[in-house]
Amino acid sequence: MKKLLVSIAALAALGLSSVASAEMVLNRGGGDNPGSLDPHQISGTWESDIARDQFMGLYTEAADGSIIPGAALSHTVSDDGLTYTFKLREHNWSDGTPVTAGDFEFAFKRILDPATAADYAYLMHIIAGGADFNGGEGSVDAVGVKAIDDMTLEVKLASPAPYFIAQTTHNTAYPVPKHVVEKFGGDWARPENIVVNGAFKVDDWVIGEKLTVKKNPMFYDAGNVALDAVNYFPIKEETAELNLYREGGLDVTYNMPADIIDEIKAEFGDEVMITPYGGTYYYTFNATSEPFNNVDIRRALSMTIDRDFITTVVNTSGIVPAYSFVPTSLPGYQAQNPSWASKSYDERVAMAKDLLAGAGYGADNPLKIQLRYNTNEGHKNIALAVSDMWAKLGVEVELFNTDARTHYDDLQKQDFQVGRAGWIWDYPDAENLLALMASGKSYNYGQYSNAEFDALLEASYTQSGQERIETMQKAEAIAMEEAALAPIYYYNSKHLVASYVNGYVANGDDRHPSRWISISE
Amino acid sequence: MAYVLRRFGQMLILVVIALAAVFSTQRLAPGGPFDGEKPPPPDILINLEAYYDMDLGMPAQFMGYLFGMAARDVGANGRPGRVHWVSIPKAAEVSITGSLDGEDLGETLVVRKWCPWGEWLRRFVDKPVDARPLRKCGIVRGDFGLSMTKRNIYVNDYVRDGLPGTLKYAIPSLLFALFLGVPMGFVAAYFQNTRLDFSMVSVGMIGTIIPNLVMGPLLIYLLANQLDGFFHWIFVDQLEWVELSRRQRTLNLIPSGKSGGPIHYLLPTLVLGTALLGRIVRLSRAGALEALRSNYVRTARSKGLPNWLILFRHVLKPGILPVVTYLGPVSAVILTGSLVIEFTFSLPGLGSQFISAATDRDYTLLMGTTVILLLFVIVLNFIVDLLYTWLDPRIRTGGSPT
Amino acid sequence: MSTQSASPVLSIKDLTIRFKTPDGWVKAVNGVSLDLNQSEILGIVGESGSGKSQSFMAPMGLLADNAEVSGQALFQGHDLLSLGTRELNQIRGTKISMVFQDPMTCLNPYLSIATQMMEGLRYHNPDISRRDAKKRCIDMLDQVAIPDAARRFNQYPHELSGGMRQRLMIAIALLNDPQILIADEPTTALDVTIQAQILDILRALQAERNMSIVLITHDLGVVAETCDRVAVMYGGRLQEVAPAKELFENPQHPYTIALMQATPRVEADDKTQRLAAIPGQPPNMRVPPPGCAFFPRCAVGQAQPCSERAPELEERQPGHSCACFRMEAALKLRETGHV
Amino acid sequence: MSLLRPKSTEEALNGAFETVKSRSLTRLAFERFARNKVAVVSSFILVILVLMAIFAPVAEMLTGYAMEFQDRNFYSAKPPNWEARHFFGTDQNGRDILVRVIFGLRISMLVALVAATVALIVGVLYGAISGLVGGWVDVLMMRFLDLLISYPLTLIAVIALAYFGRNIYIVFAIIGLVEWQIMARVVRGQVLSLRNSDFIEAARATGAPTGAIVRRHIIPNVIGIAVVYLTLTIPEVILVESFLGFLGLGVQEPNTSLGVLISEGATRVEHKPWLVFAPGAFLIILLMALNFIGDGLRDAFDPKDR
Repeated sequence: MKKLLVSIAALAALGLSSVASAEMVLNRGGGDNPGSLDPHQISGTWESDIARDQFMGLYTEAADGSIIPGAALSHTVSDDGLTYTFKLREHNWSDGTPVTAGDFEFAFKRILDPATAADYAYLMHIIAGGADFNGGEGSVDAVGVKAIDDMTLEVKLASPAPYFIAQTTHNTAYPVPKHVVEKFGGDWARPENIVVNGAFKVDDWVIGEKLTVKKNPMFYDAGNVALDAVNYFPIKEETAELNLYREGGLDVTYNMPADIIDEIKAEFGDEVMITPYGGTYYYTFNATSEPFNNVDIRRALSMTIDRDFITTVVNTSGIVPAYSFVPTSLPGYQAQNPSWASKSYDERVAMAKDLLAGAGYGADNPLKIQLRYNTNEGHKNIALAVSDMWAKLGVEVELFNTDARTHYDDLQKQDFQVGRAGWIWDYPDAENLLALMASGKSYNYGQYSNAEFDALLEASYTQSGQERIETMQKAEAIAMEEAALAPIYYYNSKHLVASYVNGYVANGDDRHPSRWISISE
Repeated sequence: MAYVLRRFGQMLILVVIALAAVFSTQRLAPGGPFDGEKPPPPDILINLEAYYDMDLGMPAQFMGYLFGMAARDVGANGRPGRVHWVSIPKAAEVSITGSLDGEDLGETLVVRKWCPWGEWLRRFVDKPVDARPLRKCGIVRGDFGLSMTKRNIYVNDYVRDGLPGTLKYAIPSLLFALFLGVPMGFVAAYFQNTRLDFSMVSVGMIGTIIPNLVMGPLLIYLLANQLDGFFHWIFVDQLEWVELSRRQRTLNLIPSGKSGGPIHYLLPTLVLGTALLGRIVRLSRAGALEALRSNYVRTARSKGLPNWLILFRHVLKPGILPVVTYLGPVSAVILTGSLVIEFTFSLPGLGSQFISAATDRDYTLLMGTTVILLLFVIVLNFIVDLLYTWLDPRIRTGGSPT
Repeated sequence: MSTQSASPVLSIKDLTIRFKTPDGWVKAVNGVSLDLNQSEILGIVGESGSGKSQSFMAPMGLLADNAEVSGQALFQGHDLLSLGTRELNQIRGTKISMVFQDPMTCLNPYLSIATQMMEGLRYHNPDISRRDAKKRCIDMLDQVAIPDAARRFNQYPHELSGGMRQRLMIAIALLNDPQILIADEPTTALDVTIQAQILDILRALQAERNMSIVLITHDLGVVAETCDRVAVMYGGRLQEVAPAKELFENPQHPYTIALMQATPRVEADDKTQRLAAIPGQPPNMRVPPPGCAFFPRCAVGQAQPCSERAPELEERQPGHSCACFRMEAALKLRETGHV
Repeated sequence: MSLLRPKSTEEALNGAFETVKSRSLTRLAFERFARNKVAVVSSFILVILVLMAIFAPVAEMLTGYAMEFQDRNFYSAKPPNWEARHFFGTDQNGRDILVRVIFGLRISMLVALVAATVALIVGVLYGAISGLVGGWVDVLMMRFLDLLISYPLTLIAVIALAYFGRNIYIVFAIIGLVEWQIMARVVRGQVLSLRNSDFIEAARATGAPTGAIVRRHIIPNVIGIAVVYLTLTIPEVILVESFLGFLGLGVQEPNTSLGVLISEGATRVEHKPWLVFAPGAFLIILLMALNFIGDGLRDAFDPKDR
């Protein structure tokens, strides 16, 4: 018997996970394969996580997500709120050359340059001349960004934007090493050529397996960066990620299986971190086609979605029911709920039946609609639940599920009746969400259009401070009352964070730069 | 030798036909590579399509994909403008065949940067050369182009990193199925219609019947979690031989990024291997039965040879023949990756690219993966043919296999 | 010519073989007793299905798995029928070896001739060196008159003609100097000219090696030329056993007589005479008749003794025994042409 | 005058032995199949499954839950509980698993049926013609097969579903398209070895047209191997269907198939094992039955098997 036990022990040792190496290494769930390391040519949150570790914008985030000075030490704003002047910090690129205001000017102009074809360039349309240049009409000189000298950068805005400082933390506003981009062109961001000014620099990238970033010794604050290296593992399937976390292979996960939250909480207790995330999951109605151009139909359908049932039973990951489109977690903004939001569900069902009857739909002439969603377990569950709720109204619902590309392509072509969609703010400001309901916008899938709403939104661009917020709140109230779209719940970010990981602080933007993270034994 | 050349010629034609087929039909699929939750606004979309030369006519794009497009001048508004085909004749002097409508070559000539002969072209063209990125170098020069959804990843990168990942679990699975399946098939044939025959076939059948989708998580649950928990309980809690924190595992069967040791490929091999096992057992059983009933085995018996020698020498080759025929095309599909295995065990590999290429409408990746699968199919068919001639001498010496 | 007194090399005693099939038992051989003497060529003659092949497959252990065998087959003091495969393998291929009917399928198409020859030789005497073994094989090929033996040695079976393949089979069988060679219809699949060559080779080798041969065939011509002694089988039983000359000159069993009359004779005076075919069909071995198996087709058979009891094999003259109740009627019929 | 007096046949056959009944190959095969106990039990099980699939609504009455009914108090996958007549528990959306499995069985069997017939008809014919005709036609047909196998299945599925709408028959057509390729290759291999055997030469000698040769000579000989492959193709087909379901390109909600049910339950085998047990058990029973029947048929129809 002894001999058997010894052999099993030997076998066990073979598979022993690696002895804790001297280096402090963090293993993070990476979500998906990053498409590129060039901060101007990425659009996914999993890609911006990696860019955030490699680059540092004028301003950057602290561990808790609050904005702190980054490449810029300070900035001054002109009284008309249009001109920002930034004082840069003395720091170098990872190849030793100093970071200058010229790099920022080159970067801002590069992302707006049509040839770069950056997906997210529209975020920088706030810069004077940016929209025209990016649209191919204006010339590059008209763009309102200029390096006064090596250490000062002046940026002119098209219209006052209190959120501009927050936006400088976004990867669209990251600097790029001018001398490297000019030398390597499109290939400058490949691991062998890339030069960064952030806390980490890519060391090795095996697509589909692992992307490793090592501490950048030239980083100005390298001394306080605890981690020596970070491994990103692109694991799309949540259950596989969960198994790997349980295996000790991951210290932090990118996501969590939503339908077994209770079991996971039971197993991992306080390692589960669920925080509200700046975004809303909603159904959009095709306002250009029958019967959804009729406000009553839209309101009837929106009010009979039992959001409490969805957020407590269908999806138990602690998501918050949404009645307004702008998430309640947005600081300084009072979310506008439609009038029926305060009524009990049964009252709402009765109201809805009258509205439907008023529009000529009832038992004899049932309303037939097609509810579209893209292939995903969560979307399917909610769609089934909603179709059951509407069925109780006498509405016949046909579910139609396609892959993501077809889904969004049809939404943009208004080839749908009711479609599932979601929007996460690019920067914490209501305008970024309300713009989705302005008429004519490409993201306004349902092409809802209301003159008063558009006017109010337009006006808000020229205002600032509390007055601007009031205007936007009035605009949202109109849209919500007219059920431009049916918000269902506000997103939340779900992570499993091992107990020995500190510096991974919950925040509304779900941004966790590795710079602040350390591992205690 | 002529035979090999002919097969090589066939291969080239096949690759071009396959590419043409996929290229022309992939645009039929609704939606494009840039549709998504946050699609780029219209004017950005135009830039993106220009970046990938999707604004050109279909034939031009296909030519560009096959032979590489060297130069595209920069339009007035900074947008990529007209195409100049730069082809390099043998004598290596530059001839620009695009029509320049009388404009002198004064514009900046945009040169392909990383295509090997890009550097070379600079020496001959005295104009200031704007190293504006150009995308393609063409399949003829071994560049499968830039992925449309992952802006900085080339299809070549996917293959360079994905293929080894896939082979690491595909090859052991194939070998597992072969080295277990064939003997099982022989034993089943030798003890035909006995309990042993029945049990061999049903053991094989387990793999084919339980889908990979279920077998994966089932094995993870049983082996990686429960069994591991059991070892953990014994060695760490009871015997205290090994000091491990609760979170560290003893067997560590699940591939964790940290140590990609061979033990991590045990579970995937079991899953994929058993899926193949059933088929191979059945096929080698049929082949072996055929041989055991033959006269030449009776002759061998009359020579007083022991059973193991008869099985090993006389029955081996006819027994393997049907398996080889079957494995030809099938192993091509397996060697290029199985999405389910990669998905369940979060293994790197090509399998997921095959599927995501189609669902993401990543046209260049789609064409790249199709060509790779086709190359595998052709090469493996060729190997099967070679195996055939080795196995069945009658084919080699012109006789017909009776 | 052999004499009766020499000790039998192989003696089969009361051999019964039956096969278990879904439709019931098939009794292929019931109660055959026969001795094979030293350096004698014993011919076994009978229509197909008479059990002639099965009788000698049994001692070699080559019967199908659903066979059930009783009786004895004594060889050098062992009863072959009761030996296990391991012991039987010591005898098969070394002391007794076999040649089969269809040379096209009896050689493994996937293996070279060299492999198929050497394997028998080197398994049974492991200490032989590769070179000696090869030399011995090539010598054997020469002995069976295969031209250019060295080149043929490395070829594959399909590259040889039917006749050459049968010679190869014989060569393989004789490699280990067996005492007994069982030839199961060796010439049936070959045309006449090749047949003669094969038979000459068999006779030459038998004489030179002083071994005994069992020649199973349905061709009386082959038997007449080659065999010392002949046993006629019908319906799984021995009907008549006699020295070859004696059998052809003085056939006593009605079946043998009918066989003789059904065979074209070179020296027959009136060649235009129609040959007499034997009416009826061979017996269905699933339900063997209680009496004499030949009774339904027997010209002289009478219901009384013939259909009740199977006649025993009695020795009429020295070395010539026959199993028939109606001996006199058969002889009278043979002389006068009618009963 | 022959020496022997020919006996009259009646007299000769006076009950001495009964003649062997002549039976056609199919009767013989049927009898041999009937003796194979396992195959008979399997076909019995198959009949039960077919009946369950046809009378699926009965299951709804039995448990009182319609297939798409979402039981509010049994939402997000509750384990089996007998009082509420959820015998196999409920799925993520509170729908009764027993009822969904039976409806899923219906679709999975349809998939198996369609794919089997396509694989048999197209595969065998394609392989037979390619093997028999030989020459450059054979090379052309085989290379076309190489092309087909490398063409991305997912792309075909997306295009077909986009242009022909989302009904089930399109899904069947897509699956059918995939599975006959292996059958064709195998049948070709078999035909190649049959091609120069004597009876084909003889048939050719009598001037029989290729079609007749294929129908009368090739197909009966190839049936054995074809059936073996059929038993291999069917599990493959059901897995392809579940794979399409997994990608959202398969069967549309609210109806479902065994494959889809299993792929949904697969990742939850640790926390909610009942999600995958019921569909898994049914699928395993179905496939085992089909496999054993296939074996039984193969052994029964194999002419060489005495």
